[in-house]
Amino acid sequence: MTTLLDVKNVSKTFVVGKGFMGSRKAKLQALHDISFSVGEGESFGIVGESGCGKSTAGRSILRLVEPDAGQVFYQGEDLLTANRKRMRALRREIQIIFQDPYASLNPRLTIGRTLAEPMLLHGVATRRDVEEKIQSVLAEVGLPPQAMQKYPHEFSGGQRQRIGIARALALDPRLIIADEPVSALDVSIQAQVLQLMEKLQRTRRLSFVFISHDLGVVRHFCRQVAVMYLGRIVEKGSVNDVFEEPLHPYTQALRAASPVPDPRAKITVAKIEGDAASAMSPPSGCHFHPRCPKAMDICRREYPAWREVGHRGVACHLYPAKAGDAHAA
Amino acid sequence: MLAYTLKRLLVAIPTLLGVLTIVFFLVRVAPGDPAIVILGENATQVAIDQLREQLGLNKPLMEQYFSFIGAIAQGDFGRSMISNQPVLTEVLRVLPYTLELTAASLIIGIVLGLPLGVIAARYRNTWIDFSIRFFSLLGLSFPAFISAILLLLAFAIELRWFPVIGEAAYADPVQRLRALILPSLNLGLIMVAYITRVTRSSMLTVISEDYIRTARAKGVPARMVIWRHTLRNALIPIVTVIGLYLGVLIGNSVLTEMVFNRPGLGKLIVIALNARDYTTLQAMLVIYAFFIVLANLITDLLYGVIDPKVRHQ
Amino acid sequence: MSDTLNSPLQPVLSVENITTEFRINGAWHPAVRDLSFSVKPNETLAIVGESGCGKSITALSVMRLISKTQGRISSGSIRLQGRDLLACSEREMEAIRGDAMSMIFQEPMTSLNPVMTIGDQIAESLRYHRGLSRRQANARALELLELVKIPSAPSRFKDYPHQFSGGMRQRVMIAMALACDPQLLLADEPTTALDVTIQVQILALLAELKERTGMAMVFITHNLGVVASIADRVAVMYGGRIIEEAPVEQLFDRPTHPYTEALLRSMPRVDRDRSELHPIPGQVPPITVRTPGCRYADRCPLRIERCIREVPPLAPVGGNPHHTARCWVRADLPVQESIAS
Amino acid sequence: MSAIAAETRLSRLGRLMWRRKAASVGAIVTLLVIVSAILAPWLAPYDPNEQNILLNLAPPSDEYLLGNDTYGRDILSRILWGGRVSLFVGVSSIAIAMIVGGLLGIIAGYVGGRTDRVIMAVMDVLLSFPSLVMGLLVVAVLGPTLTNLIIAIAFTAIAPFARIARAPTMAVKQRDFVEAGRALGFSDLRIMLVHILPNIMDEILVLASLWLATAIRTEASLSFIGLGVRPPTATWGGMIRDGFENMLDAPWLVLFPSLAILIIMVALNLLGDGLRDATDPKLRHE
Repeated sequence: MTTLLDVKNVSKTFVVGKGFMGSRKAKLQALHDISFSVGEGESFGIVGESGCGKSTAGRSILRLVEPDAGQVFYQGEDLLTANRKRMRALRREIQIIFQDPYASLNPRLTIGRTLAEPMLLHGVATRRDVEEKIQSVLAEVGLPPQAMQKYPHEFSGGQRQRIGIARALALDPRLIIADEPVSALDVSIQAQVLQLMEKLQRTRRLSFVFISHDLGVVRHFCRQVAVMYLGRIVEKGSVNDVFEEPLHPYTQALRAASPVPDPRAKITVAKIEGDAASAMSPPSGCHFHPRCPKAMDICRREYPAWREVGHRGVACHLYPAKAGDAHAA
Repeated sequence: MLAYTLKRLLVAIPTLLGVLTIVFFLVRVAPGDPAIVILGENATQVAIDQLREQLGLNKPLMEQYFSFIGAIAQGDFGRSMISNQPVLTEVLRVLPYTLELTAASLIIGIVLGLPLGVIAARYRNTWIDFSIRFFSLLGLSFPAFISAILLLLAFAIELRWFPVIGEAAYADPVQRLRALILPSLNLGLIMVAYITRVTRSSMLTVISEDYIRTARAKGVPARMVIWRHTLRNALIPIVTVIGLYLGVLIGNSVLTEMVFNRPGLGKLIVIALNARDYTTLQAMLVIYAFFIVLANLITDLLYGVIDPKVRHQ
Repeated sequence: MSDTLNSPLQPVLSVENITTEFRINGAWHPAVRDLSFSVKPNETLAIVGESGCGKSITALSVMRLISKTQGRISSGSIRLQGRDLLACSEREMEAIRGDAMSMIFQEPMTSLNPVMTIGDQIAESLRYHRGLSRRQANARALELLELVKIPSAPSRFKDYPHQFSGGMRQRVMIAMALACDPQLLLADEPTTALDVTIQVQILALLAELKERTGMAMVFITHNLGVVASIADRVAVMYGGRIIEEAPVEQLFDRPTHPYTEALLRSMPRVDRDRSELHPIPGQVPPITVRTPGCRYADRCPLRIERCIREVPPLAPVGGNPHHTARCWVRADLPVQESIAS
Repeated sequence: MSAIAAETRLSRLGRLMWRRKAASVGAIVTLLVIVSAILAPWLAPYDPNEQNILLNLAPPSDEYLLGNDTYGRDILSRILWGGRVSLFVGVSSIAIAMIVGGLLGIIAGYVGGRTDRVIMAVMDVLLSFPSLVMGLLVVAVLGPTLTNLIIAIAFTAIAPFARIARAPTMAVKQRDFVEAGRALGFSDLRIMLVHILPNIMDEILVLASLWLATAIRTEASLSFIGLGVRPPTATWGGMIRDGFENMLDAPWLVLFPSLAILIIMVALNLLGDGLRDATDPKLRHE
């Protein structure tokens, strides 16, 4: 499998607060040294809880958020150093779908206009054949041709999510960043949209970076997964390995806390106490140590280096580190 | 809270500087030579040159600008082009009249407007609400000089309840208080309309908040839900509108003072306008702006009092 | 748990045949139809369903918090320990809410009053319902904060909601709800807005508090995983009706109504390897659409003629009176029921 | 239950009346005033500036419906002509303020950062002047011509429009469809004009209808103070100013133009309220 996207050591710090006349600007480290790669036709999952930086990671790839450091190689070309013109051309290749089906469509434009605009702007379609192209992409996501004349408010949440997918497909991309694409939907609709995305992955040979807080959805849709906590990747590997036998205590807790529809697997005992710390003032050493049941002395002092365990990687002092293997990704 | 106050104070400084700059250049673009305005068309060239020298009009513009700012910073607002009196003296003499008028109308506005708005919201879409909204709409529609004229016609001229008095009579405190009633009612009732409207809409916004449902779910009596939970949260936009309204209030006070022939800043500014007394105009605009900046500052501080989130910033 | 099913205890809450309607464009449309259920002390009934199924409306109906200008409970009865709530005046309801029964909500970020300290907000209901002095109320409020395990509670007593995280705010909500030792707690999606690691903590806390106080709990959620963790008994709602009700193990072992079954099959599971998902085709009909028969009929693969014409009754499944479903195809035919009764 | 139903039916009726009727009455009256101002040359029974010493302060009569002023001019004709000035000044100044202020607000809200801070600081300065007094000074300095009046009033209304445009721009900018536009390679200008502007137009139009009332009021107030369009051109404020001296002998000199101002004010406020309610998503779903 050839690598399509290779994210290397990307970091991003946000400055929050206005910082007017001497007042202190607070810094929020949203991403710290994030590395992962996505193969052609592959779905790569990023899981984590709110504020862990998973959305920022997705947006960094598209440069909707400009990273401070690192590289994002798309087919060997660094997106972060691409000039404006080149970036515009590359936007055809990488698209994004969003969580909130109500906020992701312009309420003042008909679906036809929403889909036509990028096609015409990028020359994917001409005025003459644009309608035909729209019809075909609508059919592909399972919407009737009459949808063209309608406005977003005339559709249900699930249908809007299909429209959002159609818009992402308008430019015929090869990689899609899906930021919690089914989180706002009811379970039964969730499955419809997931099935649609699976079909598209097969027929169009699309690659996905699939961001979600729902381990079940990620397990279903992705083959590889990275677990994030407070701006860092703490564990990475194949979905089966990571969810069947999590290595990092945080992944273990996350897995244990994820509810399953089986009354015999009740989860009314909390594995970890306390809240996640704020990304503005992450704890010293390993960011997870205040909540970690297995915390050791070294965890308070030193952020654990990345280490390979079998086919997986994990950032945890519990596992032996190989020397000189600090940031292998 | 102290840091917050200091920060607000610091923000006010550039605003005031901006105000001074605009006023300075606005007056400088006036056509005609101020010296000629003061001395009249028939003045000799020598006299004009002398006055120009005296007023500093020969200096380069930027130098005039900085000396203007410097003077204001020291509290020197210049002298009237007409009476040659310091403008500040003249302003301070009539300021109490305007202040008492504004304060009285502010009190009327808040004391009547707030409860009316709350009642309209509580009985929303009933006839109580519709009547309150109707009167508030009327209040919003009246230009201050028209309502002043109507009040004057009805109560001072037809009914003779509140005779219009000359400036000399203001020495008598009873007379002065009586003379305050009509003008402050005029300004106050218009203000009631504004406050009622914003209170109503702000209350309605807050009533649909989740925490109001929480309060009801724990059995807080309906009255207390309105006055204890809703009103306090609804205050921020109300305070904002009252703060912003000061600008309108000042304009309306000018008109009211004119109609009721009342001493005050408004009358002063109209006299200065008719006499083309630019120094006075310039000084008064700065003073007005100063009051508005002050009001904004108070508004910001009130935000801090009302909203703990602002306080903890 | 299952021993509570057969216990002789009287139900704390019994809801019978209530219909709650809303006015949309001038016409009344039912959001909850002919709904009945009951909860006993120390029992947790989970009401589960997708958005728009009427589960939150059910809780708000019990609390009588449906806005008078927009909705009404047009029939049925709601009894809290035998007292008919629909006959109570608004003033009587104020005395009951927060005392004999209370409710917690989904959004911890917006459900607390931003300008009151959390201490005041907890003490408030003690002062209204128990007539405690400020000092007494504050002392009890502090105990409650400790009960819900807020770290260093005394120093946080005078803090405002924005100084708390979502999970901590939900704990404060629970403390408020439990202030007057209610017999019934209605929890409307209390963990939906929280991260899963926090969700477990809140679920554990609620389970523990229920055991300790013996209160009855109605837990509303859309998440079948959460249901499995917390419920003793489950009612599945669809289109304003309960379509299946059973003890939790039986529901997951033997989902009988085609909707319940489909719902379980459409959920991606973290404990199973990539498996085939079975989405439910179509959509929930909007409440403005009237159907004479089963609301699920047009999405149902087992649909027969009768489903479209007639609403099925809640009938026992396999002769088990504790497991009921509204289905002409899968539940015991009501003919038998009518013969039996 | 039936008591509740009756109460809600009544209040619903009231609400419908208020919503639909009041707003449409406002719209119709506004339209009538505009049409009568446009058609003033044909509608006015007399030349508004024709003096007739014999009719000095004549009360309303069959021939001169609203009476005559100090110079014996027909008040009805002058009110009709005066409406032209008020409306022209109001509409032009609000159009200018809407475009300038609206664009500044959108730019400030969309670009953010330093641009935002600079624009809003300047707006704060503008808001620090009481608008009527600012108008007074501008007209006094530049001279009381129609153009200067428009400039003066527009000047006082720019900052509110900038503010009202900025807040929803920032809200809309957060929404995913703007982000999607960026991901699709749309230019900033395109995003601002095609994707943001139509979504904030409601707010701007509501403000415009309410500020049109304010602008007309300011124009009348300036004319009343003596800084309106120079006589003998008829303006409503100017007519009231002229009539003020003779208020005791001939109150119709003041009353009729006052009534004209009030009518357009109430109509515009009704219209603005109706628009606001109609566009408020929170109220729409009741």
